[in-house]
Amino acid sequence: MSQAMMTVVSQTEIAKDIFELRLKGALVNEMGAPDQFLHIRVPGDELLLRRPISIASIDAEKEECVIIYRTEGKGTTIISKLTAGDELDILGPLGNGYPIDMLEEGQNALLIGGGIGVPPLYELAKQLHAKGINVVSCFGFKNKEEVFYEEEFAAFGKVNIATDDGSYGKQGFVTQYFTELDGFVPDAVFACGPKGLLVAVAKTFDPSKTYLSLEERMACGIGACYGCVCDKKNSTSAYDNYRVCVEGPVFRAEEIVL
Amino acid sequence: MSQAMMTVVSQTEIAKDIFELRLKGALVNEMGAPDQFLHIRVPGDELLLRRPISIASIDAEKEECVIIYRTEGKGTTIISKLTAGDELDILGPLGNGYPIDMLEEGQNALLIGGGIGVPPLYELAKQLHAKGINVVSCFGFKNKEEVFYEEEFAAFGKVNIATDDGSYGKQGFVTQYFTELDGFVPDAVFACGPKGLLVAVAKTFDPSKTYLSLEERMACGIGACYGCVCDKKNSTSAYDNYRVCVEGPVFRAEEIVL
Amino acid sequence: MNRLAVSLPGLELKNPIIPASGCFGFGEDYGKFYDLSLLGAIMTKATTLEPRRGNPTPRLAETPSGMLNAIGLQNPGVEVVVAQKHTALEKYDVPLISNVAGNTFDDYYQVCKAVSQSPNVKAIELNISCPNVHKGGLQFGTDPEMAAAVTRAAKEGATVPVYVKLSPNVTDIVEIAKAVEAAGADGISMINTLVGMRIDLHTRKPIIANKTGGLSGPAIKPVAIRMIYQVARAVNIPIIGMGGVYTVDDVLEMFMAGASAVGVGMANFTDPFVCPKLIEQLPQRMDELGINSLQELINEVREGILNER
Amino acid sequence: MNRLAVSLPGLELKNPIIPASGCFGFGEDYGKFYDLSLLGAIMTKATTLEPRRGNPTPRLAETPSGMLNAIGLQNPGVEVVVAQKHTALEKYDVPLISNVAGNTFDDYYQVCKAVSQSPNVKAIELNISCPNVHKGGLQFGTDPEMAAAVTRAAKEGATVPVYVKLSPNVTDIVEIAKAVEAAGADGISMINTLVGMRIDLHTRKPIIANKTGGLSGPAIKPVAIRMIYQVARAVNIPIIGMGGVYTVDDVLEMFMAGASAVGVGMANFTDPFVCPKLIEQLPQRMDELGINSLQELINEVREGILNER
Ligand SMILES: Cc1cc2nc3c(=O)[nH]c(=O)nc-3n(C[C@H](O)[C@H](O)[C@H](O)COP(=O)(O)OP(=O)(O)OC[C@H]3O[C@@H](n4cnc5c(N)ncnc54)[C@H](O)[C@@H]3O)c2cc1C
Ligand SMILES: Cc1cc2nc3c(=O)[nH]c(=O)nc-3n(C[C@H](O)[C@H](O)[C@H](O)COP(=O)(O)OP(=O)(O)OC[C@H]3O[C@@H](n4cnc5c(N)ncnc54)[C@H](O)[C@@H]3O)c2cc1C
Ligand SMILES: Cc1cc2nc3c(=O)[nH]c(=O)nc-3n(C[C@H](O)[C@H](O)[C@H](O)COP(=O)(O)O)c2cc1C
Ligand SMILES: Cc1cc2nc3c(=O)[nH]c(=O)nc-3n(C[C@H](O)[C@H](O)[C@H](O)COP(=O)(O)O)c2cc1C
Ligand code: FES
Ligand code: FES
Repeated sequence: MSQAMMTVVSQTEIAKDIFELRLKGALVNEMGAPDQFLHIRVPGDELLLRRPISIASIDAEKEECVIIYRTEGKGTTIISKLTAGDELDILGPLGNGYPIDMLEEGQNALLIGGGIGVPPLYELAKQLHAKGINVVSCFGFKNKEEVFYEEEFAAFGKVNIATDDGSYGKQGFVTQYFTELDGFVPDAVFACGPKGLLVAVAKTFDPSKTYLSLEERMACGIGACYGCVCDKKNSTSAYDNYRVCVEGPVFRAEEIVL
Repeated sequence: MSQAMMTVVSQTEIAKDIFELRLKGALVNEMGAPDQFLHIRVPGDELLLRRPISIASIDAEKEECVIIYRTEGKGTTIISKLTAGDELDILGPLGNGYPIDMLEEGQNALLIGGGIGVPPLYELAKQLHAKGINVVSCFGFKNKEEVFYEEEFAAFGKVNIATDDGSYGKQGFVTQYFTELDGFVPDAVFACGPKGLLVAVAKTFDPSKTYLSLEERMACGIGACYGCVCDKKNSTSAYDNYRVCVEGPVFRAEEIVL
Repeated sequence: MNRLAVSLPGLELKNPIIPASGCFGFGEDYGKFYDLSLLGAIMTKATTLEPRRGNPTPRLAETPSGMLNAIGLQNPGVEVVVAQKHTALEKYDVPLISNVAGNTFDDYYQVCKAVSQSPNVKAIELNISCPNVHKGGLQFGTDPEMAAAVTRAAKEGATVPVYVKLSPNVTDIVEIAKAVEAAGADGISMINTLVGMRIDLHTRKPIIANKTGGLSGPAIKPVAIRMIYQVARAVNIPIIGMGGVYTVDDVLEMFMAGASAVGVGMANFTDPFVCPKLIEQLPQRMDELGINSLQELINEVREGILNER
Repeated sequence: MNRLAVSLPGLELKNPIIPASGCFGFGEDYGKFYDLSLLGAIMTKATTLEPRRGNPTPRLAETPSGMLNAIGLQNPGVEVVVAQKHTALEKYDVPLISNVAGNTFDDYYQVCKAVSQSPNVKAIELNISCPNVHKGGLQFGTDPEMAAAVTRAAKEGATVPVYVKLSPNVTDIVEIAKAVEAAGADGISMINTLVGMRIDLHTRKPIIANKTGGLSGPAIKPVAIRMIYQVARAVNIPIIGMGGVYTVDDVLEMFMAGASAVGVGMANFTDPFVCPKLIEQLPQRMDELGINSLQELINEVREGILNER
């Protein structure tokens, strides 16, 4: 974890309001676990809080990484205007990321993503695939326009897509695939997306094998301000909880109260 | 007076920390009197008050004008980074500018400028010269590095320069030239610069023929907020004063209390 | 139906956008940029009994996302205001809310009486962030009893509804709001500026000649929203909200906190067209947020508040 | 001579830069970025008698040039703080200023007594912006008598100097400052956050779960400067200034207003290295402004104030 400037290699709008930003810099050497995140200072002095964005993929050889984000408000909109050669002040990599060590070759991993929760799963899929683990992905998007990275994930295994309006894949929630996995029994489930989706995932799958990536509003991003906490399940202490930025963003479903 | 976007044609650092910015736009058609000013919105949403900068010269044919400014703080520093093609949100032209109608061909005009008070006199010199009025200029700068536009003014008449450290022209205040005008008796005196200089000018020359350009901190720039006032000389009213942005920035020395 | 119309005591407004007092003079200057009839209303510059010269300069300083001002209530006095300034605005189809200031109860009484005479003055905004000469310069607006007393004096003089403009520089704004409501205020306008200062590092002295100045702009918006939210839950009279409004989102945030109309101050300096722009942009943003009409939004927020009780 | 050294009761600081309470935890996290011995001192996270879980999330929201927080004093309680957190910082050559919070006089007494035991705790910062359970939740810091009483309770427990941290959410901060000085405070720390709110336009509810939050950052700097300026003219004990410090110019503006050291809060979130950067950049800016040493600047400002009287 350090603070450093990274250089924009390229930026592409890969779906409606969804941007893929490729960054280069020595910080990449510190990146490892899938779904760690970067805490990004928005250029200009107007916005003072950094923006947390997950690392979507890492290319250690080229010292490059990719982040994928949706333009939500002012900060991401400003970042989306950057072009090759621009610099970004980055704090990272932060957080713990998805664990994969507990899985062995030939085992099954189910990836579940909703909207902008999909990209953080990409580096995970890549690493799982490289390890010989079978990957099935279930992704939900709002509509066809916002679907992205389907092909990229298809390189690692089957991809099931649902859209809210049925304009692509099945119509409705991605949760409908949970009962139609055709005998694919996951040894681990990895999910990232809106809170409602995470709650559904936690209810459906074995909470000791289910890994959820949380989002909380963050200030410091490094554990000092206690702004981003999440309650521990069965905590006996009167004060204890997890800081999403340090102990998370990924937790086993059995550890936390959603 | 309107609000409009103007396009940067070019920007040059013409002396240490002094920038010449050429702007293009239909707003130029409204510009006339020398030393009106533009109220410039600093790009980005960080700085909310506009910056008042005088118009240094006007090229009506090309729909271009030039402003010259020193990087003082954040706002002018941001503006100094603009390059050709960038846009600026401009409110203007504002204020009254120097009058020249009272002068006739063959009469004498003395121009006195201190530092960044020099550029507003340039359009004036041009217009006076075009009218056949004899122009003599006396300018004070901090040091050689900060001297600019000497040649430009020399095209219209004699230029006397003083620098604080004597690195160019005479050493000391520009006021020393006031007694060495070699028989040049001004029919009008025009001054722009720091308050100390204006006070000296007002004391030396006939206050009914001396025109001073004032600076005050401004908010609206159009007369609504009463932030930029200056006291009237011999005002009998309990509330009346001048608004530098509307009734100024140029006043006859006999009208105001410096 | 006009989706932007809002209705407050004395004020049937075609839209809720009102230039805030002191930031718009008596309209004449902005009238050169656009038709003032577009506006919901105009809050005029503070008017006092006698003419006032105001404070020495510098009167202004910039601050992060805001500014300080210490104009000092410069104005030509109520006689000239009524005879010249109000009448000059009669050509526009826009109600005036006359901002009234003073140093004594009698000042307030008399000015309220006088400005009420102008046919286009539909309401009074009582600026109680003024030092009370009888109480050693303590502001009227910082003590509930004084605030109530000055409200009563104003109500006696006024023949139009009186909106009391609350100062945020208090420990408990709810207490003041309740006091002025009990004293007969028809509405509340809030917030006035926070007291602030900037120091020049070269002279080591305050930049503003008056030393302190009033802080306005987006910087104070969270304080304004908090106070409007609290006061809306404590009184039954309507609130005109202000403090840092720059965008339609800011306008709607004020409504959701509990305001029924919105004042726009500093933003006029950044963009002289901000008020007509806000009026133009409101409907689209309301569509996006599922808001049929502002009056409906006011009612829904109000119901929510009553349900909380 | 160390140009940056400043001397305050209990605190001989190598420089005046102090991470503000709640923005730096107990140092361990920022200790991963740089050597904490560089700092003038560390103001630790609020410590209470019993462990506290704090408020539900969201606890944070961004605002123009600032932020809101409602952490709610989450901390493991004074026992763990003294046994683990303070000792973990002993490896650094940096004095701690322990931020103490509570809901009763006895809370303050006991926590002050306990934190005084840690050898590296050189002073206490008394957070009196806490609701007093005995007075229906009214904050200790908003009433001069209560503020004085809690100061006395703290002084009884403490064996190190006590700096009382003033809340800006009051009508008259000078009155509170005088009261705590009379009650034996060794210094003042100011300002804590302003109470603010943001509303989510989609849910129409406050973004922060606790509804209101504390506003900090550059937005509040003009209020901080004004209050420091006023209090410095009313008391004889030193002030640790804070509120929106991001740059060396902000640091020096605080000194010119009357501070003798400076707390840095929100800026740590924008730039984790802000404190060492400020320390590094101070000398050059002092050169430009003709300031030989900070202690000399403190003395000159102090003299200026005494001459005004
Ligand atoms: C660990 C983590 C990883 C994330 N990874 C991604 C990602 O890979 N791609 C992506 O598109 N988004 C991601 N997000 C969400 C992303 O941080 C927000 O969309 C972004 O901060 C919005 O900033 P803004 O200025 O555009 O919006 P604004 O609404 O203007 O932001 C205002 C403030 O709210 C905060 N905020 C707003 N929305 C969120 C949110 N959902 N979560 C946390 N803080 C928020 C901002 O950080 C800022 O402080 C992640 C969030 C977290 C906590
Ligand atoms: C009518 C008029 C004409 C001017 N013409 C020129 C010109 O042609 N060239 C030039 O270099 N400068 C000119 N100035 C001064 C120029 O406006 C300031 O230098 C500039 O606003 C500084 O902005 P900043 O953000 O760089 O500095 P900052 O110090 O960061 O500005 C902070 C605030 O103070 C105000 N301010 C700071 N200095 C001045 C000043 N001297 N006068 C008025 N407001 C100030 C700024 O507008 C801003 O609101 C003129 C000023 C006036 C009033
Ligand atoms: C330059 C200026 C002058 C002001 N004059 C007055 C005034 O005369 N009377 C008054 O009640 N408020 C006055 N105010 C306060 C505003 O009306 C408003 O309450 C405050 O600025 C907050 O709104 P804003 O953040 O949109 O500016 C003034 C504000 C500014 C910036
Ligand atoms: C996240 C956060 C937590 C805070 N926690 C505390 C606290 O526990 N005790 C306290 O006295 N002040 C606390 N504060 C207030 C700061 O110490 C400081 O007084 C205030 O933020 C103003 O400084 P700033 O503008 O530099 O942030 C907290 C501030 C923030 C932003
Ligand atoms: S963001 Fe500060 S503790 Fe997580
Ligand atoms: S700047 Fe507003 S009146 Fe001149």
